[in-house]
Amino acid sequence: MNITRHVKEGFIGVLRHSAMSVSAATAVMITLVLMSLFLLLTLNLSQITKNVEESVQIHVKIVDGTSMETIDAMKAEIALIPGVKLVTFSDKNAELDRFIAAFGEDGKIFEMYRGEDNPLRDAYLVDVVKNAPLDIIAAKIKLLDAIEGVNYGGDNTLRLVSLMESIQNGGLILVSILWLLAIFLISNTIKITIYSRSEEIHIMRTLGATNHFIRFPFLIEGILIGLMGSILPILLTIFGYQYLYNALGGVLVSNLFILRPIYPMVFQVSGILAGLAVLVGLTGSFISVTRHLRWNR
Amino acid sequence: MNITRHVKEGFIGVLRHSAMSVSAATAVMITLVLMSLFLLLTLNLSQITKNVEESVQIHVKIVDGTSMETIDAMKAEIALIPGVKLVTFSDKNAELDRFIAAFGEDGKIFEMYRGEDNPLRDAYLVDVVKNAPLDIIAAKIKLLDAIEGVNYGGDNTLRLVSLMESIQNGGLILVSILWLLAIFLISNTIKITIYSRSEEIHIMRTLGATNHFIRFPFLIEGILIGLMGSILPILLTIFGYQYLYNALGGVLVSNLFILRPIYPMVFQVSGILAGLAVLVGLTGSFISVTRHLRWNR
Amino acid sequence: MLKFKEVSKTYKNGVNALYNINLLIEQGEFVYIIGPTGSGKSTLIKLLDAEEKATKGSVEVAGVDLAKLKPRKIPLYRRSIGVVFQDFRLLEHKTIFENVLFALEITNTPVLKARQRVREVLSLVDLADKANDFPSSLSGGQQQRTAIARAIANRPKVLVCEEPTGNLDPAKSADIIRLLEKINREEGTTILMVTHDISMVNSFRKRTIALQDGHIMADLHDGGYIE
Amino acid sequence: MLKFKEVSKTYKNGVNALYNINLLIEQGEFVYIIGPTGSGKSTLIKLLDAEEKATKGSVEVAGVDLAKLKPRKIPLYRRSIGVVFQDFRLLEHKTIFENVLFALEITNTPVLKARQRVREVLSLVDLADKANDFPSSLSGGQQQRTAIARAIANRPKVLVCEEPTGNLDPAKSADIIRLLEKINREEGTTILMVTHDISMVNSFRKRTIALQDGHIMADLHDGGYIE
Ligand SMILES: Nc1ncnc2c1ncn2[C@@H]1O[C@H](COP(=O)(O)OP(=O)(O)OP(=O)(O)O)[C@@H](O)[C@H]1O
Ligand SMILES: Nc1ncnc2c1ncn2[C@@H]1O[C@H](COP(=O)(O)OP(=O)(O)OP(=O)(O)O)[C@@H](O)[C@H]1O
Ligand SMILES: [Mg+2]
Ligand SMILES: [Mg+2]
Repeated sequence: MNITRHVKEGFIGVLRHSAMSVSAATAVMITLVLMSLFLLLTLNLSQITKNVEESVQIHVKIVDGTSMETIDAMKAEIALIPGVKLVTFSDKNAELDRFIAAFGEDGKIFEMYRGEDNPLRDAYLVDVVKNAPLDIIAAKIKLLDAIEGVNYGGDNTLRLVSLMESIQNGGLILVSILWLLAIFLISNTIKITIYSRSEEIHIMRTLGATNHFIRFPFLIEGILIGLMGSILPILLTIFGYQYLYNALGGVLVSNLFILRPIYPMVFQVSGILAGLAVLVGLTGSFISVTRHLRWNR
Repeated sequence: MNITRHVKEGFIGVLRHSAMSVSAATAVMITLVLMSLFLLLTLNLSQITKNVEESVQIHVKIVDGTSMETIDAMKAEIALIPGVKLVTFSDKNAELDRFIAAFGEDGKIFEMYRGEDNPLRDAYLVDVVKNAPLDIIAAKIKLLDAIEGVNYGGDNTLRLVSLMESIQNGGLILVSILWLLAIFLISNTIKITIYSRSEEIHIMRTLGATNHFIRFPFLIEGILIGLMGSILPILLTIFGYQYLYNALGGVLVSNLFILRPIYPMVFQVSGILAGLAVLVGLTGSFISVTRHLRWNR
Repeated sequence: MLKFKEVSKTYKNGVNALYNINLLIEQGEFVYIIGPTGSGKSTLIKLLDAEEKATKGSVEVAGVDLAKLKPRKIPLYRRSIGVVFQDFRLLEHKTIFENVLFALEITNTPVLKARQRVREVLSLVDLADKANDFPSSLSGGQQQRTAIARAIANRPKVLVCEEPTGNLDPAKSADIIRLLEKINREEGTTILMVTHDISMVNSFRKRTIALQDGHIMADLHDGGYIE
Repeated sequence: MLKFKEVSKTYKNGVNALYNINLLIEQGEFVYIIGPTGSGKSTLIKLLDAEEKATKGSVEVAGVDLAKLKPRKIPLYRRSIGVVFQDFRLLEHKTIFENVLFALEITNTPVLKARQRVREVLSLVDLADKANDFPSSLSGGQQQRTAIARAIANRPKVLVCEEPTGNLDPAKSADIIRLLEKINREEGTTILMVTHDISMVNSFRKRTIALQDGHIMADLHDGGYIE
């Protein structure tokens, strides 16, 4: 068997059927652009969901003037509630720091409350385990003695967390479906391009070429078309994400969601795209050439 | 001109090139399934975003024992803050109702606090206009006299609202890109199928058929392939959404997000899919037949 | 009337297929075009068919100057001539009946009349029993006769045949020639026939134009015995 | 040695192309197959080529029973025979050189030797100057000679030619026959030639098998003058 010959034939085939090759590569390209978009989205979503989940915290305000013993005792009690991961005490002063920090530059004006006038309360910051029932934990804390208020962001936090999770799950399902569809689309396209070559395949068979001999150059063509189709999506992935990342300053809407760093993600995604294109181009042409070979004697 | 003849020819064309037609229709099908998925998602997202935005509320607790005059005066003051749409007073008792309601069946146990023992406070429920700066409004309310606490869900509400909005915007952009890509993919597929018919087109031209005469049956074929490819996506849209809607009980994750009603949305989406398929099938074959006609004398 | 005036044809790859051809064929003539392989016979036909454009000179058919013919007008022109191609050019995915019908549909022949005419020409070339077969299940000679039936279906003013008997046995060949003679005689159709079949040229004598290397070598007005 | 034993062939659409054919052709013979159009000549060739299977009876070529040939073995078998098809079957997207080369690549001929052989056979059929053209820019006769060159490139034991001179002028036809005679004589190749060209059958006398409606009508061992 002469591999050089087959590879050369594959290249010639792509060139001589250029209109067809370009069309097929275009279809591959479009499909991969979609794939890339969704991969990048899902990867970022999973990152953001993790951020959000980690930032969920119950804020417990302590009645003014509670003794240190009670504070420590309650802290221990809270820590025992199922679902609670960590309880941190934060005194009035620290609370004002957090308050001011939350407002950024504008927060400075609240400095005047520092000291005796501080209207804030000592507080516990309660971190919970993943998927903990925030509302129930909050209600339980509220039943303790010297608690002035419990705040976990209410329904909206529940909503946010569950939304992020269902988006992430939905995204995963979607990406899996997309993989299947992309594979189907690409191999279907390559199948169509080979239909128009059935005459050619038939003649080769008539001349006494073995199936293997006929198939090999088509496999190379499939790989080439796949590769041709993956160039633009890869460039789009690398430079497009880079551009977006920089344009958005690495975050999605005002610091709330942190995007995934550019590297190495874009290279990983590019690798997946190229691999997918080659694999599907290869199998697509394998299947359809084989089918034509089976029809003929 | 004999339209019946051309339409009949179109049908015959699809039948005689059945393998090709099926392949092309499959590609159309896959593309439309994607389209349907994204249309349904975006439509629901915009609905859910609206729900979330409407449910954003600032909850203001009033210091126990504040006089009715002060309460009314503060209500008027809050109403004057820019961004505030509506201020509603809710007394301890009403607050307990809300509290209990929020816990559903489990909430019953809190009934024991009803009456004198009620640990809750009178409160204002502050509705704000769309996109209002929740944090700033909350801070301004907090500076009033007899306010014990202000709660808008904190960062997580901000996050949720902005996330929903950016998802919705992103979704719109994505769906627009998808439209373009779908159109491109479908017409590209039909283009490829017509390549293999170039010999046929050339012969017809040689026999003295006008471009119009050659083209018409191909347009019918394009429409038929489009329609064939849209059957499954339409069925999937109608029955799939119905099934999901019923399986989820009309909501996405525990009452927080209400899904769009099944009707008439599924029919609208189906109409869009069929229309798109026909339109793109038509233009795809028009463009590629015309190109073949231009190449030949 | 067919008129070639100082016609030359050079293909894109530089091959000179015809040099300075001058030729006049009157309406109603029956002319053989002979010549060795590669001498430019098919090229001559392609010029007549407006499939190729002359590089130099002018080709005129029934008053139409083919060089000046707008692409939009080509279909209309082609309906006035019938061509039997060397490679048949049948529509693979249409039956024999539909292949012939197609030529009549192009000219907007009413359906019933068209179907009637298809049956008529198919029995003229002795293919009535193959009407519903596809070209791929026909023998070479049967495909060739389908091409002939299609070319004559519209009763064109000019009929051009490339080797219409190349795949036929002598008996069938003679049948076809007699059919063409009848069409020529009864309908006044101008007939140009490219052939290699010297024995036929010798038995059915007609004006014979001999090409060689793109030049007209001989133009024997009464036919003649050619070796 | 070619052996047909009580072979019948009925196509899927019910057409009976061959009836009860018995035929024995020795290695090294040169045989004409003649017969009117549609008499089953191409079908006979398709059986030999293993493109179609006999409905009844057995076809044996050089000891291989074609009915029992596994699809996987067909390519190997086909390399031992060379076929010139009525419709040429050239690979449209390969040049003339590559078309002929393809037949040699199949048999794993070393590259240099293969290219050498391609040049050799192309000049045998007088097409050396068209080596780099594509089939579409060749005349009918030139395409036919390409098909001949491709069929003989591998020096097959059996050479089957369908109308190898159907698109050639008498002079070129005679050249081709002389070429085939030389191959037959020098390499001991069995040659089966389907033809309508009675004048050729008459001038180059060989064993002649006449088919009619799927039957063997005559088997003239010394050739003969046929009307
Ligand atoms: N499309 C083309 N492009 C380039 N060269 C061509 C083309 N068609 C024909 N030729 C060349 O022009 C010359 C004349 O070809 P043409 O087909 O007219 O010959 P012909 O007389 O019909 O021969 P035959 O009897 O073999 O059919 C040949 O040398 C051929 O190779
Ligand atoms: N694939 C096929 N399917 C059905 N019928 C066929 C097929 N091929 C040939 N036939 C029929 O079988 C008969 C014999 O055909 P064949 O091609 O063998 O004739 P032939 O002797 O080669 O004729 P010609 O000289 O015209 O080429 C014809 O009637 C033809 O219509
Ligand atoms: Mg020619
Ligand atoms: Mg035949």
